[in-house]
Amino acid sequence: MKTADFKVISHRQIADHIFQLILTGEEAANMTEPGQFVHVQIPGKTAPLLRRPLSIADAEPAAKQCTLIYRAEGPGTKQLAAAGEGDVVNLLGPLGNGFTSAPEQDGKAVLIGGGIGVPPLYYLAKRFAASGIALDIYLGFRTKGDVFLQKAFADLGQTTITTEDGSFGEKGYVTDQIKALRGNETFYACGPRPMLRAVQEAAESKAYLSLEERMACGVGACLSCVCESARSVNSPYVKICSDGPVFNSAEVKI
Amino acid sequence: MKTADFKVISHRQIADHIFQLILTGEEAANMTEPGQFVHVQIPGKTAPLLRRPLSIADAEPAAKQCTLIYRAEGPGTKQLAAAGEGDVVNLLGPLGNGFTSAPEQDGKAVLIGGGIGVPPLYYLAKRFAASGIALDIYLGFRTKGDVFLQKAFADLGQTTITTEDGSFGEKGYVTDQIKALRGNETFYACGPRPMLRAVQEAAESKAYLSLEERMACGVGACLSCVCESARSVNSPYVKICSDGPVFNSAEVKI
Amino acid sequence: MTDLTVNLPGMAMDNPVMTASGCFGFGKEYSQFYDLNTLGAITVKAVTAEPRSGNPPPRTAETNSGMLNAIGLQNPGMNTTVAADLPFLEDYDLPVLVNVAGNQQDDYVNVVDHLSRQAQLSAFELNISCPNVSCGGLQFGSDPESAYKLTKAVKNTTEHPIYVKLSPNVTDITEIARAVEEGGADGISMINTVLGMKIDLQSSRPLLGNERGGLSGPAIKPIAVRMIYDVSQAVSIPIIGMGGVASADDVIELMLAGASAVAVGTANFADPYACPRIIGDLPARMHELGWKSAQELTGRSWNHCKSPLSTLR
Amino acid sequence: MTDLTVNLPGMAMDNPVMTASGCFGFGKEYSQFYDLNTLGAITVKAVTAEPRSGNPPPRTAETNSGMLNAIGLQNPGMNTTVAADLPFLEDYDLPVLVNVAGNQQDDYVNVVDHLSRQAQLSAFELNISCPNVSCGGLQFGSDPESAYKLTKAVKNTTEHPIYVKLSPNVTDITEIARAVEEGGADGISMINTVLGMKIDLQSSRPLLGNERGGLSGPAIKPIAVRMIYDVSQAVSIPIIGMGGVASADDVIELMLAGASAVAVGTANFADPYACPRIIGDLPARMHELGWKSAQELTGRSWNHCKSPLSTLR
Ligand SMILES: Cc1cc2nc3c(=O)[nH]c(=O)nc-3n(C[C@H](O)[C@H](O)[C@H](O)COP(=O)(O)OP(=O)(O)OC[C@H]3O[C@@H](n4cnc5c(N)ncnc54)[C@H](O)[C@@H]3O)c2cc1C
Ligand SMILES: Cc1cc2nc3c(=O)[nH]c(=O)nc-3n(C[C@H](O)[C@H](O)[C@H](O)COP(=O)(O)OP(=O)(O)OC[C@H]3O[C@@H](n4cnc5c(N)ncnc54)[C@H](O)[C@@H]3O)c2cc1C
Ligand SMILES: Cc1cc2nc3c(=O)[nH]c(=O)nc-3n(C[C@H](O)[C@H](O)[C@H](O)COP(=O)(O)O)c2cc1C
Ligand SMILES: Cc1cc2nc3c(=O)[nH]c(=O)nc-3n(C[C@H](O)[C@H](O)[C@H](O)COP(=O)(O)O)c2cc1C
Ligand code: FES
Ligand code: FES
Repeated sequence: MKTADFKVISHRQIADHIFQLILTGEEAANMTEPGQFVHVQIPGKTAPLLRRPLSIADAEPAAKQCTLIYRAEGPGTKQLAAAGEGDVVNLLGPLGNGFTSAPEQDGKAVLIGGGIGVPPLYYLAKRFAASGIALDIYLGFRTKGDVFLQKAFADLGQTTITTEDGSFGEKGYVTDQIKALRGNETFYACGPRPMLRAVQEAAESKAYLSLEERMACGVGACLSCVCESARSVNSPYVKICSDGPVFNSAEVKI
Repeated sequence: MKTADFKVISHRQIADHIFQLILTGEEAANMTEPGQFVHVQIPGKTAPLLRRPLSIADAEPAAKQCTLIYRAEGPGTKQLAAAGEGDVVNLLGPLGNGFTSAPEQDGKAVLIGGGIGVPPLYYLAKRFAASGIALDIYLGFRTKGDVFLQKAFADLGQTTITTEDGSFGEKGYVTDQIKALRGNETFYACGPRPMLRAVQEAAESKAYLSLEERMACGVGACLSCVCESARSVNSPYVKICSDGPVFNSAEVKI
Repeated sequence: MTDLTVNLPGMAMDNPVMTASGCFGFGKEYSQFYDLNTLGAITVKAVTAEPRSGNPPPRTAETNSGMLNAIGLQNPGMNTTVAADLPFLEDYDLPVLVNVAGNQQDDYVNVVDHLSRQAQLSAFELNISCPNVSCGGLQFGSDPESAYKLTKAVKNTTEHPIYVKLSPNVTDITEIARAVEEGGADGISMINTVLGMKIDLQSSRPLLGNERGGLSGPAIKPIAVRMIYDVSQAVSIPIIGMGGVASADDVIELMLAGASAVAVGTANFADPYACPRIIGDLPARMHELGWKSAQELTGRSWNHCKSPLSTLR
Repeated sequence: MTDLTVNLPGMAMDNPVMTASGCFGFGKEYSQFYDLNTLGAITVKAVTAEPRSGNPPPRTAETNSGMLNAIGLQNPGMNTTVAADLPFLEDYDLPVLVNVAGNQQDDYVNVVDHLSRQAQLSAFELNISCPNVSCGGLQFGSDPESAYKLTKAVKNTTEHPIYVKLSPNVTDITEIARAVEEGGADGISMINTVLGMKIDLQSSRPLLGNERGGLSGPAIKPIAVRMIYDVSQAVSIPIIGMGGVASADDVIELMLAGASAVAVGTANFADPYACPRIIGDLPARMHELGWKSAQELTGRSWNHCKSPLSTLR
């Protein structure tokens, strides 16, 4: 784990406010675990004080490349969006624990992503697909203009898109779609809290959830990024940055 | 007086830490008075809070161009040094009162500049030379690497360069050179306080001094940039940004 | 249509944005940039009974997202102010808040008494919080008893509404706020600058002529928000909020915290058009956040009404 | 050769740069980045007698050149700390300052008594200034009498040197400093965070789970410099300075103000290598400014010795 400079290979907008940033750097060789994240120093003459946590959306460790997909919303991510080809971006990472468990033998992997929670699932889907694991993918967005990566996911497994206003794919929430499922599935989810809560209920313990919280250090030292623990042994909280961001659904109260 | 965007035409280093920035913008049409300054918004994704005051080193109002020459020293000017051709720089100005008085009939203009006080004298020298006013120019620097504009000045009048270590031109201080002068000269000086004090003593009232002080507003509203007044009518202080930066030597206690 | 009007004692404002004392002179300089009637109101530089020469330069220093100033209340005294500075504002149709400073109670009473006859004046702001003068001012800002007495004495002197400007450099600002409310204050201005210092590494001496200075600008906004949040719940008189405001979002944040109007200081220096820009941006930003009027913003962070957006969604 | 060593009670430091409590855990996380022996010293996260769960998230928010935190002293309590966290530091050869917090005097005495037997420990830092807990801590930091008593009681409990960590959220910090000196403190740490708040415009509610938080980072450096300048002239015990330090220049500035050593907090988050980078930059920067040893920096902004550069030039 260290900080390292990466170079922008490509940076383009792929949906409303959503940018795809492809970077190259030696440290990408260690980005082997889907679900991990990097802590991004916003480039620019005067960077904001804190780094921004972004999931590794895709990586080619051998080619020393990685992809981040983010929503340019606040001052930091908006400033990041101005980085051009050849610019340098400093990353701290890869950080945290990703999706380390595969579905049980013959089990199906159900990937559930909401909005800006979709990116880390892509790297996971690619891995599962490469290992021959059957995939059902459910991706929820607000409206048509927000949808991204749908083709890339469709290449890897059965993909269902929902939009809240029905302007693309199924109308409604992604969680409506999974209610019917009960069986040999293992759930892998990333997205807004209400979505994760619905998955937690639907899936009981066979679910892995990727959580978000505001971070400072990103490495477990400052206790900023806690989530209530469901097991509460030593501490009532787990640290999302270093114990997570991916947790077994039974471990956390969300 | 307003704020206006200018475009960088050229930006290059002309001596140790010294940069020459040539800008174009409509507002340059109003830069007709040598000795005025502009309040520069440092360009960059996150600008420092305050603008930086820089003298107008040269201007071509008809061509809508102006030149700033500055020393990249602190964080603001260092960030300014990164501006490239085509970049936009926002200027507030032209501000203040410049060198508005010509020498008496048949009198000589003695221009005395020290270090980073040299730039505004260039625009003045050009004006005087164009009006056929005889010029004696004394420019003092620390060492050879600091010297700039010597050729440009030499084209306009008799130019003497001094360096403290004697590595270029005469050894010593610029003020040593002017001690001998007494006669029909009017002094125009810009540079460090000790230099201005020496000019003030040497020249009595026939001197115009350009002063510097830390500024916030640049327009006379905040009372940051005061200098003790020698006349003290209403207030014990004059405001360098709006009463100056050029003062008759008899007006200020420095 | 977003309704920007706010009503404070003595000041019916077209919009909630005004200038902060000491950062805008008497308006003359900035009138070169835009029509001052655009402003919700104007607060002028501190006036004292006698002329004050202020502190030796340097008087300002830049810090991270902030600046230090140690002007030290330089002003030509109330007589000259009345004769030379205030008349300029006659041509404008906007509320004028006159900032008053002094060493002792009588000084404040004197100035207020003297200026009360001025037609241009809408209300007084008692500066009991200037960190840049060795004597006077600040002790009123840190001792509830003297703050109470001063407010009361001034209230007895004038019919004009009185705003008291509080210092953030205290252990419990709500205590002082309650004291001035009890003393009869019609409103509170907060916050004045935070005491700070910068050392010049070349000389290894404090950079400012006065050594210590007052910190202002975006760096102090979180301090202002916290104090406005606390004070607005402790008193029932309106608050003019200030401290680091540079955008429409900042105005909304200070009003949600509890301010009824907001003053802009340091931001004028970087952008002389800061106030009209902020006023121009407000309606669209409020609309985006679901607010219909400026008045409904005040104190909504603590009064437990739902925000319009959380109701909509 | 620039001499970086400094000597503080209980802490012989190879260089004046240490970590600030709560920003560096117990060092384990940052030991993945560099050898902790590079540090002048390490201050660990606050320890309380009983486990503390801390505040609900969100616990941090970014502000202009600063951040707010409301961690709320989350820690597993002294027993677990002794068993699980402190032993990690056995492998290192550097002074360890243990930050102690509590609700009442007995809590502090308890923890200090319990931890005094730990070999890794060099000194205690009494946190009487945490703004993020509803009860305890802060009242000791704002009342000279209780600060004095607490310091005295703890001094009677242990042989280890005691540093008392002061809050900036007071009217007169020199008063508290004098009280803890009188109570027997061996040193002072300052400043803890400045009370602040941020409001989330979307929800119109305070952004932090605990509403208010502590402001740290470059935004507060001028406040720290001013307070260190004042306190170092009011007491004769050494000061560990902190507040916004992110560069060698900042270290020099806080030492010139009056600090004998300097702690780095928030800067670790942006750059996990902040401390070794600063330590690495110090000698060259000190040389450039004409300083030969770190110890001669302390208080030179006010002790009227000429700075080396002004003598040289
Ligand atoms: C482990 C993890 C992985 C993430 N992966 C992605 C991703 O792949 N793509 C993506 O678009 N977003 C992702 N996020 C959310 C992303 O970090 C925030 O949207 C981003 O930090 C907001 O920064 P800003 O500059 O736009 O906003 P600002 O308002 O400028 O942010 C201010 C501060 O708040 C923090 N913050 C604001 N919103 C969030 C948030 N939702 N979560 C965490 N911190 C926040 C910022 O990090 C910063 O410290 C992830 C968050 C975490 C914790
Ligand atoms: C009327 C006037 C004209 C000037 N003309 C020139 C010029 O033509 N070329 C040139 O190189 N310099 C000139 N200066 C000085 C120049 O403004 C400063 O060198 C510059 O502001 C330093 O900024 P910084 O970012 O390098 O330093 P920083 O240390 O980042 O500056 C911090 C703050 O201090 C102020 N400051 C620091 N040094 C000075 C100084 N010497 N004078 C005024 N303010 C200062 C800055 O404006 C800023 O507000 C002029 C100053 C004035 C007042
Ligand atoms: C240069 C300067 C001068 C000031 N002069 C005064 C003053 O005369 N009276 C006063 O009450 N406040 C004065 N203040 C404080 C401001 O009115 C305001 O309270 C403070 O700067 C915080 O707002 P800001 O961050 O928007 O600047 C001054 C501030 C600055 C920066
Ligand atoms: C996330 C965080 C946690 C902190 N926890 C503690 C703590 O447990 N005990 C303490 O005395 N100070 C704590 N502090 C305060 C710091 O030690 C330091 O005094 C303050 O942050 C100023 O320094 P900085 O600007 O370098 O961060 C904490 C600060 C931060 C940012
Ligand atoms: S962000 Fe610091 S502990 Fe997680
Ligand atoms: S800089 Fe504001 S009065 Fe001159």
